[in-house]
Amino acid sequence: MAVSRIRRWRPTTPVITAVLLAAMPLIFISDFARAIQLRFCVMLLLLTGLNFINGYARMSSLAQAGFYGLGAYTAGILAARLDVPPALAFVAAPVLATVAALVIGAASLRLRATYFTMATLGAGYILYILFGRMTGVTGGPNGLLGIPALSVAGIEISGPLPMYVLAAVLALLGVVVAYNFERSRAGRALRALGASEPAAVASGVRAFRLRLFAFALSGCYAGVAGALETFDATFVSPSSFGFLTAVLCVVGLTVGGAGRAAGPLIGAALLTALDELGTEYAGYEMLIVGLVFLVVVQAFPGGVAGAAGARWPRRGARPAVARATEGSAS
Amino acid sequence: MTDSALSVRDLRVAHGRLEVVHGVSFEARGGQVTCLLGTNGAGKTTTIRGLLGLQTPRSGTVTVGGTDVSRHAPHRLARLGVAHVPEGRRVFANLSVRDNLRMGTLTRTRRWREEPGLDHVLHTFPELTPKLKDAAGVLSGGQQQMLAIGRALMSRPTLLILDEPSMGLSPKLVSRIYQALAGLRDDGHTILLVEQNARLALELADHAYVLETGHIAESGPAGELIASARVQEIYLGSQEES
Amino acid sequence: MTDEGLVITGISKSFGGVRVLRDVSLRARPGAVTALIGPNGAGKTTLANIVSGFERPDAGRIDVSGHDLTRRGPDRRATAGLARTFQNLEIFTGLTVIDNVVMGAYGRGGAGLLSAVVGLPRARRADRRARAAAEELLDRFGLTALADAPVESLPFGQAKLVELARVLALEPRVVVLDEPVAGLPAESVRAVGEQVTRMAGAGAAVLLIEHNMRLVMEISDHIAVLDHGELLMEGEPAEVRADPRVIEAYLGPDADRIAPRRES
Amino acid sequence: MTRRLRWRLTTPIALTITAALAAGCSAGADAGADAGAEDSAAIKIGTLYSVTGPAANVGDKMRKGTELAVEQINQRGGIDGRKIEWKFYDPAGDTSTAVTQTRKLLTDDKVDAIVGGGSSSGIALAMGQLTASAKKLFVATEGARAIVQPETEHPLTFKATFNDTVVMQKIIEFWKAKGVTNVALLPDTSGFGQSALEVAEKELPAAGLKLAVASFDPGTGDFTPLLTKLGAGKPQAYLAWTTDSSGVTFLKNARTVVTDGAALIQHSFGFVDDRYMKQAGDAGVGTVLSSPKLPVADLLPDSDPQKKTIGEFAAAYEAKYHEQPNVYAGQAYDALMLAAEAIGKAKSTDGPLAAKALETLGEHVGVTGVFRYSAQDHSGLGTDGVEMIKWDGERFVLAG
Amino acid sequence: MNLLLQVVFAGLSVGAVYALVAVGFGVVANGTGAVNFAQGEYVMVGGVVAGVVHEVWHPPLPVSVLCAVAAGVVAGLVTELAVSRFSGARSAEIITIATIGLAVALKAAVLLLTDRKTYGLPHFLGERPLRVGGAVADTQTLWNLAVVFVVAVGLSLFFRRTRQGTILRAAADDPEVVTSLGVPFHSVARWVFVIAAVLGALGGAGLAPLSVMSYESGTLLGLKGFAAAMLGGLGNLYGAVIGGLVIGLVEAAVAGYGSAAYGDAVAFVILLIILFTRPTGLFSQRKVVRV
Repeated sequence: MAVSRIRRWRPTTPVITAVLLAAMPLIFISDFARAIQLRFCVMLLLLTGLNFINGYARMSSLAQAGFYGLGAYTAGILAARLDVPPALAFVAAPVLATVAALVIGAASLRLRATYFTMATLGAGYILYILFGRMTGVTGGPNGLLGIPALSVAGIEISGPLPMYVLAAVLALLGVVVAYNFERSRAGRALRALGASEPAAVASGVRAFRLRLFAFALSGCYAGVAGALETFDATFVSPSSFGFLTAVLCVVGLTVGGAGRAAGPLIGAALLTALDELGTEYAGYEMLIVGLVFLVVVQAFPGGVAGAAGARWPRRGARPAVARATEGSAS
Repeated sequence: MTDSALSVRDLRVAHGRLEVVHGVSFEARGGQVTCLLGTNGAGKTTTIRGLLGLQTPRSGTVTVGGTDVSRHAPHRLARLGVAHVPEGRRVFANLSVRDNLRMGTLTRTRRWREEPGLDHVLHTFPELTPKLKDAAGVLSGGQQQMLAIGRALMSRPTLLILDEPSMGLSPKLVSRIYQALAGLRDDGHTILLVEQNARLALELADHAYVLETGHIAESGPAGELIASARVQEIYLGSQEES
Repeated sequence: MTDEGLVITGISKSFGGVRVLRDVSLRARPGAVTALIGPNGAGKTTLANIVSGFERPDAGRIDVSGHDLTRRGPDRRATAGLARTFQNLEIFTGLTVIDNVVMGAYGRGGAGLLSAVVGLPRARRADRRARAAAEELLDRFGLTALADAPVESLPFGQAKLVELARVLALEPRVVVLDEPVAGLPAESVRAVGEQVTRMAGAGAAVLLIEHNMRLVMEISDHIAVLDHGELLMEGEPAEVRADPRVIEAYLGPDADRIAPRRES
Repeated sequence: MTRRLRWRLTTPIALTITAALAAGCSAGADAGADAGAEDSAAIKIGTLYSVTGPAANVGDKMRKGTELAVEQINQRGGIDGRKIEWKFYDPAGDTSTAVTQTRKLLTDDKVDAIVGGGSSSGIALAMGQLTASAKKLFVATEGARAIVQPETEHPLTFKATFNDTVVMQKIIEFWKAKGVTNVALLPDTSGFGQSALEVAEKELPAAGLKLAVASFDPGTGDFTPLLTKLGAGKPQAYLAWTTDSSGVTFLKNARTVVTDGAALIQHSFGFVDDRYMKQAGDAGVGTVLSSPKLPVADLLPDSDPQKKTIGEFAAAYEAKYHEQPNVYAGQAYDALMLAAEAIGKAKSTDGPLAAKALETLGEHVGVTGVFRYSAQDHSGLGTDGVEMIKWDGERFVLAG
Repeated sequence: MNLLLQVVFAGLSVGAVYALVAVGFGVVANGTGAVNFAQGEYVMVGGVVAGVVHEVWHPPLPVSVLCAVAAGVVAGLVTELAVSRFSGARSAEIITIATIGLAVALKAAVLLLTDRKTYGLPHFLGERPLRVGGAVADTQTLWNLAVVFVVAVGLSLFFRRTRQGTILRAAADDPEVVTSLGVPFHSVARWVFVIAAVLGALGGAGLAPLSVMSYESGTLLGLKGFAAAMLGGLGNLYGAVIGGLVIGLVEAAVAGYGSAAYGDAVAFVILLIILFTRPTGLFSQRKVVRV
């Protein structure tokens, strides 16, 4: 019996993200608030990307800061040094970060969990060292200057509001893609792989290829985040892409809730808040980060999202019959 | 001496959220061999792990020699004299046979050089004597089983729990192990034997329980159970032979 | 169509110098339940792992429906129509019951990665079809009401059924079931038995590894007995049940090998 | 799980996010509101120093120097009667954090000028872009020339530190006087060291000096292979260029590896720090450093214009912090004093006006040197402010 | 020749500290299965504590070193409480991740307590270096190598000959059986973390005369020490020592013959090569197979 039901609005992660991203600049309107909101978007992209590999695939990567930096430098070097049109440089950033993730992943994803983590740490650190040492290319430790404003089809995107809008659109797009992916055949397979590798493989999942795909996605997201950061600050310096950033990404995602759609959202919000509240007392900030993380990983392995007990409701609990008819009708 | 050395009341154990032992009760009397029979997957090993605290039970009471140990960590049971010979033997492969045996004395002495009971164990399992310096990992399956039992004996246990000592051994070795167990029985050890090898176990035991899918399906004196229709059915799927 | 089913030829396997399987040959015909029994440690699970590709044999070959799969990984074997369950429950925690079943059909293909990420209609349609099929299976197993429950919230018996439904979602030609009723209450055993019979009825070759003899005797068409890594015998259920070698392997060697109890 | 329950659980998650973000965004808003409520006549000056992270020891001294200057000005009654309201943030050595914090200073705290560039040249460079587009005066305390050069592109940015070029010229003068023609340079891989390397590669050959270079990572635990390798060229001077504590290791290793007793062991102004020198122990004795006059102020002739300023600064600093000031504290003190003087002279907090005032200030006698800014020179310091000094085991003395 | 010899001395000097860190990683990995991200911070704690004690109270040098060791003991106990006892965590994965939090917190705590100052120590055996074939060997290097040697032999004896050592080796094989033989997991964890932290602290005290220490000094040392541990085979005592020395030597060789500017990358490149080609390490003798 096909009882017609009113579709109830469900607070899926993309919906909440969209509302947040739209509401924030309306409520907090200063330019500085906008800068923080942009940083939130960057963090959201970083963590949403990391969630593919650290969350759904349950392989902890410490390379996210490296890919983030690679994206930032790719965009910066192409635009500032090689006179590539900024929009093209922006697009090249995620492409190169994805390629790097594919290469690093191809070599390291055959390792078991802890060794994979250490391999990504090593790869990320080497990238970080290259950013600081290849002075001729990257500008070295003092950073890369002279990055032009982003412009698309002759329209310049610069200044707090336009940059924020771009960041918000990209972040929302990232969340939507992640949401689609999570519910898709491949996303389901990735989560299944994280839950039981033997059963997933016995169902036909190509474990290595799927993990590689997840890792490449994490690199791609980090690349977008890096390009945003570059064109926002019009400056790139290696200091933002070191071990600490890599650790903070993992901390944020874990505390937010790895493997849960809401995890990156909560994690990015917490990191942004922490960043802001800790401006005058970075020492205390790190102490708090360390202790909170210590407690959360042990007491609430699912992070804040897990402690609240539920992921966002993914599908309505409509009667299966209704769906079955709908399915066969199409 | 027929007081209860171990008493388990309504034990429930789960793997994650999945309950596999659904309220099992039994007891092992002092000086006797009690046997817990069941096919693979019946929940025998989970029951043992639950009562030892290696896996936290959902509910139930476990008493050892009158002490309630339901919430005790495994090391505290060891200190009460409960020795466990785990399924699959699990000797310390990288330790020498002698060190493996010494590991059994942790609850008895703090002095490492002392090896009280070593002679007794080597008397029970003379096969181990020439191997004392070898790494346990290079022993044969039967020797490893002897070592695992020997390690447990080193603690002079008040209760010896053996989990499938016959598993994966050739018939000859199985009877060798069971001969040794018969010796321990005759020496007055209190033994809880977990087995799927019904005939041997029932021959050795005084009292037996049959575990089927997480429940005690039947219990009684060992001599009676061997002829029980239930046992035949479980093992051979037949009823007519009973 | 001359489907050969599952053909196991001359499999041997050693771990660290210990022979676990010695020249085992066995055949599971389509449309029939072939049971593999034997005491603990006989090598049954190792054989299941070799058949499904999780372990490589030292010698021998595995054919499914006439194709040599010996060199293929487990994921490729699933694509070739070989499905299995695991002795210890292996379900996808964090996924709903229906998603667990949908996962089973993964090896049959579906929308590509990119179309899924972008959310193309093609991917949505393929997804809906998979769900519809899964719903039918859930219906068959009486799990419809639980479709959207997280699978880890199910009791053991029902979780086992989910695992079985997942295997069926692949529409496999060969099914390897490793102790599907271990730990299940009697009612569930019956339900599983019915489903296994149905699988075979639908034309699949079923290799059933099981300790529950009542079930084995009831639903098997053919039984093979493994002991110490070697095929002890094979035949019809009645033959196997009457064979003294089997009785010894199961109930243990003659009791008189133990020293008699000293009177105390 | 029922839908009802899910809803109930969704709410706290949403609340967490909202609360966190609101806290983040409003922290700035609050500060702005407070400031508005306060004395609107106050002059707001913002500062970034990295008091955590790799340059923490440098940043800490800078913070104290600037803090002291603010306190002194306010005690004197402020600038034209307007008190300074000081905003301080710690970017912990991270440039993107610094960029956010600079924006906060400019748009939220609405500061009139920024003093101090995060204790790292890289950060100061990034900040300069932001202050320029906000049309605010920026007085940096970091070393890299690119912060202010070319001046035409940085009309509102000034530097209260020596240019590497100036310091290098002084060192070259010193070498020439000593008859040194062959030198080895060991810059670290930070921005500080690499800027110096760039200058040295240009200036030294031009001055007819032979140069060998070996860069090293901050934190290097052993310099002996580097020194041995450089030693093959028989340099007459080994000059390390770092602020990192591994400079101590350099001194210790140099004393053992460098067999030529006459060879000079040198550090740049980045290493003028009693604590470091004492940690080097005997190996530090005799080390030649290029430095502002601060450490040797009491040895200067009374005619020296800076002697009085430095003496007063050092006394006030010691009274407040119970430790010796170092050159970083001095630079940071000068930077704030300069900004204050410019604003006072311009009688306006307007960026271009204040910058104009600085350029036409004439001479400002500071702790670091005598500043003579002009439209063509936003570094303001010449070689007359640099002294070659020597550690004698107890204190710094003039190196003859 | 001169340079070669000097490279060798420098490599051994730094390598000795890596070796101590690497051994610490191995001890923890054997006892708990976890990778201890706080390992480098123990070096920092040891160095800073010895330096602070020396600077504030000027006691005889051995007292400062003993204080560092005591700080190591405390750090080890704190680690066990923080990453395992407090939650009852036994899974290697959770302990590994928890140590990241601990490392961050330890570093921040030292930053706040020392007000980010740097601390050094005088050479233990006098400042006068030894000259060998035109190259210079620091006496502190000799001390550190001696410490590594004594630690390796001492630990080896401890593991082979003592009751507690055998328990730890047994726990590396099968921790659960060890608990059912009467030794709780937290006792094993406490021992391994205390040993690891004391090794780190000894390394820190030994390093302080060579290069001054601050709250920042530990992290990179820890990561390089992990590379050394992997090179020798994680959990292999002598492998760790050799791995540490090799990484020190390669770093010194890169500094001496190439560019020191890429010195920090050396350990990570080696780490990646090892992980991708031979994750069990160079010197892993195959563990005895359990049948």
